[in-house]
Amino acid sequence: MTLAFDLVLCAMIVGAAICAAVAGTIFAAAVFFIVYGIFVSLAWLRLDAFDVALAEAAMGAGLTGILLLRALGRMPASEDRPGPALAPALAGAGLALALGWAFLALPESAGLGPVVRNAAPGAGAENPVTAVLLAFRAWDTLLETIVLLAALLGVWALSRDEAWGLPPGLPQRVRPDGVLAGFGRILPPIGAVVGVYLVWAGTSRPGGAFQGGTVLAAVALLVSMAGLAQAPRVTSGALRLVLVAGPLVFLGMAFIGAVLSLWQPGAAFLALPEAHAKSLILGIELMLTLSIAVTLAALVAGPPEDRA
Amino acid sequence: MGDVFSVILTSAALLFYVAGTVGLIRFPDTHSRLHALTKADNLGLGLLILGLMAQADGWVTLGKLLLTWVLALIAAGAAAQLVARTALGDRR
Amino acid sequence: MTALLPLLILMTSAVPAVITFFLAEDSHRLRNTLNLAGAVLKLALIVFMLREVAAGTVYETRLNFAPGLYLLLRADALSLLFLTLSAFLWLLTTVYAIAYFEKEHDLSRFFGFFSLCVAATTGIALSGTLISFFIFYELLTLSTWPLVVHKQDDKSLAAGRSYLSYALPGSAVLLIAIIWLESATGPLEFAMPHPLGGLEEASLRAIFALFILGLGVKAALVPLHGWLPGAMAAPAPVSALLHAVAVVKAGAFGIVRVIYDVFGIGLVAQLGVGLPLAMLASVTIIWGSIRALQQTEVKKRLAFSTVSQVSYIILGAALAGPYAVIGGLVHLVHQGLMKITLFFCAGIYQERAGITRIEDLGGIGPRMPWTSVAFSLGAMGMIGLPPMAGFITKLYLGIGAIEAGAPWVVAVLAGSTLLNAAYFLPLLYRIWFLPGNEDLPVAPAPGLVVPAAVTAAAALGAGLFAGAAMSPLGWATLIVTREYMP
Amino acid sequence: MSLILPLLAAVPLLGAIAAVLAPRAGKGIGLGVAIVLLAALAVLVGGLNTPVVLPLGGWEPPLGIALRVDGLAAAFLGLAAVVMTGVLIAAPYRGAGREAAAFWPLALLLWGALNAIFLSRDLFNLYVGLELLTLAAVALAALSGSAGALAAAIRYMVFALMGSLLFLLGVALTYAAHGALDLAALPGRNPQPTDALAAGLMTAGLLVKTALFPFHAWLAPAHSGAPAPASAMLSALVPKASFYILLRLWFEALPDLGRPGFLWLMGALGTAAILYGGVMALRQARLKLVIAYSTVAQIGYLFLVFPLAGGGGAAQPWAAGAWTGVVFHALAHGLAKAAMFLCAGLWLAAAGNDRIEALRGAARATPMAVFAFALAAISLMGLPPSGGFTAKYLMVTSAFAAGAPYWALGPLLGGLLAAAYLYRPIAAAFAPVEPELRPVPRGQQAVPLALALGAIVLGLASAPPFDLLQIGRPEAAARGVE
Amino acid sequence: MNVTVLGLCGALLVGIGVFAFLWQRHLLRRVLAFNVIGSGIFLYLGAAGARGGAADPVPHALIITGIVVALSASALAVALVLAHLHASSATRLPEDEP
Repeated sequence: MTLAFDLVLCAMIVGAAICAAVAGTIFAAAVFFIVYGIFVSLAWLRLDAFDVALAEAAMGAGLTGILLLRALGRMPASEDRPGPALAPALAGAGLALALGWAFLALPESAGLGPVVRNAAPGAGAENPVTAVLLAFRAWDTLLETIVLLAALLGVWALSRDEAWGLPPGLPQRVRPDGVLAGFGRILPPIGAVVGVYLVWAGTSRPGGAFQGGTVLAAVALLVSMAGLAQAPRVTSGALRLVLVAGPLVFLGMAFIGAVLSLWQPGAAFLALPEAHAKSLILGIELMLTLSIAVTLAALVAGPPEDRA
Repeated sequence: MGDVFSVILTSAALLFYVAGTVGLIRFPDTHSRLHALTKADNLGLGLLILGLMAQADGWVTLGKLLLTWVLALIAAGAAAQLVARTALGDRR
Repeated sequence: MTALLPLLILMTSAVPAVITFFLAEDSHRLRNTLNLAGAVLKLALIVFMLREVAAGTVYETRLNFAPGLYLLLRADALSLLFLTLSAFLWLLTTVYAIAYFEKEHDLSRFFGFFSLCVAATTGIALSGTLISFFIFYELLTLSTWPLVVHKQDDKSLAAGRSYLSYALPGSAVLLIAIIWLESATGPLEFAMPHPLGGLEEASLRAIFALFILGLGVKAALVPLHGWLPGAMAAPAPVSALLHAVAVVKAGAFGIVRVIYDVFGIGLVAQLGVGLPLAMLASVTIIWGSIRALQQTEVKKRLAFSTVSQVSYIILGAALAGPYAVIGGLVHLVHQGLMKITLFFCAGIYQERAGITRIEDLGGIGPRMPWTSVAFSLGAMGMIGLPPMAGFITKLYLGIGAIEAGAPWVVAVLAGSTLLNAAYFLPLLYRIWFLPGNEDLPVAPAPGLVVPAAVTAAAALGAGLFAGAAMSPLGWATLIVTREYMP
Repeated sequence: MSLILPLLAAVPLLGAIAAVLAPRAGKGIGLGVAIVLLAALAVLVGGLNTPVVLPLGGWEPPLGIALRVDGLAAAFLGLAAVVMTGVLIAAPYRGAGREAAAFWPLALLLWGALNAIFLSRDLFNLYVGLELLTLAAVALAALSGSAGALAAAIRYMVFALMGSLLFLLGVALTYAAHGALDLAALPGRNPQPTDALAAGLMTAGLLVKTALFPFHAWLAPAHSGAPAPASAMLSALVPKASFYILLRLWFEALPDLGRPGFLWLMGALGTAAILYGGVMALRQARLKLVIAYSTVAQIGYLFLVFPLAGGGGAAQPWAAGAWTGVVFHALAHGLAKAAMFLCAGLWLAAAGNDRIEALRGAARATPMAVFAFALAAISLMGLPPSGGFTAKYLMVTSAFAAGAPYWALGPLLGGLLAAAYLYRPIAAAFAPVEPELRPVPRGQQAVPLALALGAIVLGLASAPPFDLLQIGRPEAAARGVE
Repeated sequence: MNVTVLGLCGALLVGIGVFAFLWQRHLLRRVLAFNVIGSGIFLYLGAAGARGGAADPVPHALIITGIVVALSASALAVALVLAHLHASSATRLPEDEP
């Protein structure tokens, strides 16, 4: 019975992907992409990967979808004839066949599942995924937050010199008592609660800094779109401090570990002391969430633009 | 007993979703399509959640299901308003 | 101590070079004293070394780069021959250049590259392995290019371009030859002759041909000599030192090293490559002389005469008889002394009397007696009249040719002597016997005339006192008896 | 020693964060980071005789990620440190305007990404490092904001995205097959049929990021469109990082997977890149495009390591020479190329445009910069006494020793082509016309001169780097090339 | 068995994405295709990790990191496309102009 569901789900995913790829207008492609993202997060549920499902729905379908739609709004409807189709088709088909064969030729599972599962409690987080993210492969996660920061710096550098100094994104003109303003007042409190809950739950149940951060970013975007609050200027110290707070705390903790390792054998770079690993991980996660939320919101809002 | 209740409600929800989709395809202009979507689908969602409540294994899950429905309702209402206003041509 | 001397000699010209680069443009005095001191110190060290090497001590410096790639500086008899010549003439040319330039611009750059070029020549003379030779050979190309284009006018830039377009491919070919040979036999040191059994004859011939092609560019063998006449656009001291002594001799010196220290006479004879090389050298001798005849400018004629004269050395080396080799080696020095005298005088004529073309040489003799005497001595030496040094070379080459069983070489020598006379005597005739316009103002320049006179005297001395042990001929005989005919 | 690796990994990132917080103090922070890292590297190289491994967070691989420094890593870290220090000193950005507020943090992020890649032993960590490197590089390429730079940056982004996806696909396959991502753990696993596909995908991705010949279209416009200090970083360091990963992949993780056909293809593409880059550089009118196409050519040299020392041949005596020769080439090219782009930047600022004709008479206006450019050119041409020559010598010797002299064709022809296309700017600089360049202070000219001298010194004193590179070298054939 | 279906679906998505990435000329569509390939790869990796019954958390962590990296790359790409559009009013690479 579940096989039938999976087959239907896969058919829907592939169908949505094909429509997104070859849709007539770009708007249709973007909409199909969001639908495709939702289906993929359903697929993650089928694979019992709840954290990934959250991330895919929030970032894969949500934020990326908004990015595409926002960019679409600024683009002229240009007729676009794609290039020659033969070579890409061969490349795509070849790669798909090769990967399909490889999937069937893979040996039986050789994953690190069991190893992680019994080492996770010691690392300060029952949820193995959070344990991997914030303890075993903490260096990956740290670099990843730096990647977010790099992308934001790149986006801000793309603004025009005259617009430098203004708040990120396009200034919004909203009817003060309109529906969007009302919507903007109702949703944020709930969103904030859900976001923080996600982060807190992350240590034991599915959730975590990135998923919570994304929800909070959505809240921030909604508030600024509804014109309720003016985003801080790009050059404001406070905004920049919040942006770098997460990576700074994470890197600072890591570095303190390295310095301690000089005389304490247990400590090491990026290592969290055993005793209060759980609270440290939670602390780092909260700071990370704050930075991730603001960075993602600024990323989606785009570079600062003047009235044009 | 709960299962039968769930089956009835989810099939009813399905009916409403189909109605909403037919409305979306058949209706001529944006506004009427909006009607079909927001009303039929949200009702369908409500029935679906009622059906699932029977399966819920505790107050917390029940609460989450209700929260989902409430949020969906608010979002759908606001979105429909905005799309309608944009379709009318004046700024929102 | 024995390990440091070669490096010290190298440093005596490299260190002034580096310092001169950073000297301010107008600090003439400091710059001149620095360069002269370097030259004098170098000459003193070499004279000291001459006695030691004659007595048999060996000087060696080894600098390790990477396993298989190390720099070896080794002072043996042959390297000292070339070293003495270049040190002696560098001192004189520095004096000449100081007087020649006086207050021109970019002198720090000039003297910096000038000393760097002599450092490269020293390195070539002292190198003990093929790779060390190649490194300094390349450094010579790089340090001579800025000198050729020193005047920065279009003519010298074009000359620089053609020089590089010959030299760089040549060095690439040379690198291939070196690495192809060393891939079979491992790093080769000139001192320890390697049995080149690793490669079969066909590839050994190919390697020899590549060596001659690579070194022939600088030795101005016929098809590869195109850059030399053009390089005359450089200022006189540059063309005097570089194209009469350093660059051209580096090529000939390299060929001598390849024949005697890399392949060995036996293998060269066995491969049968000696004869074609001798023929190529002969063709160059004749062709160079003919082309010199056709020239109307003094410096161009001297350039083509260099092309033919250098091939005497290669001819001597290729003939492989003891006399021929002595003739070839000693010509390395004689040709240097004579040709530099001629270039000095040509420079004086051009600088002081504005004469570049052969026609307006008329009557310059009485008005510039010292320069013209030196010029005549040099010219007679070139023709090979006794008692000048040139005569000894031709004598030894003739005997060597007969001894090596190649009588046609004597015909070549006779023919080239006639051609030399044909293109030098008209000059002498114009200088001494034709009336020139007297009113041309001629500014006396002791700084220029003295070096020319000294080199002319040296050329004469090398001829007169050839018999002495410390004369170029004596030293060449020492090289041959000690190293090549045990 | 356990503090050096964290310093190398974390300090550039901390510097970048500080530069975001205090944009006006960008240059000060940059120089501070440079001093700390140069000191750390001096201590590291001084005390390095066996590879140093640091499991991050105390978790041993395959669970955790490990940082490791061996000879190769130390050499590339040194190159990155020297080039970045030069670039940060030479960068003219002041105040908190758009460009200045972006340049300093992005440059330090690029440095942090490079250090992360050179230190990391984990494939997925290499992917994240590569992505950080690409984002910083693309942002720097688009910094000037001109139409050309933006078009070049978007093309660079398109190629880079495809490259990183292919690499990610390879990493995913490797993990799926072996359940391990650590470079040291992979050789121990029994080979799977999917390894060839995984390695092929990873290599394809890295080739796109290294801009090897068929995938080079993005490099020249991006590197010439970027501002001079940025193009110095882009050309000298960024392609080296993906090549470094290729070295790690093919000489440590999957040493015996290299079949002769693949190795031959790499060598052929490398030689084609040398010839194509050289010819294209000959035909450019703008100096920065000449230097950018020279990068396309010089990258071709690096891929000769595969036929000469790759696959089964790794145990041959000449493999050590070829492998070290290629690394020497990467180091010498890095220093020389950074010096060249900085010189080009000086002349562009002084003359207003970077056409080669605008250089006429530069020898008189900016003698030190012309001298630096000439020294860098000597190293690129592979003439003694430069590092380029040592590299060319080692590569050509290995080619002949391996009985495959046709691989020597690339470096030799490449040297001549380099002489041809680098002669034009130098000859123009020596042209007799009065320079219309605005005078450039000597202080600014000192940085490219120092970098170019570094390339020359690499040739003169090549014994210590040679020994450094043998530390922890896979199949370290101690004997040199006999 | 259903894990295999999802794995093959991931492979198919990568194929579709690559086809669209190379075929489309409009830069926004190529960014979209990039995201399709990314999610395809992640689905493939996730399915491969789930083959042995108990879900292996390491791929899940890798995928979350991958999604964040893909998002930041897409954000920069979209901003670049808009800046390119503003500078030279083109939605394609210069060499793709008709």
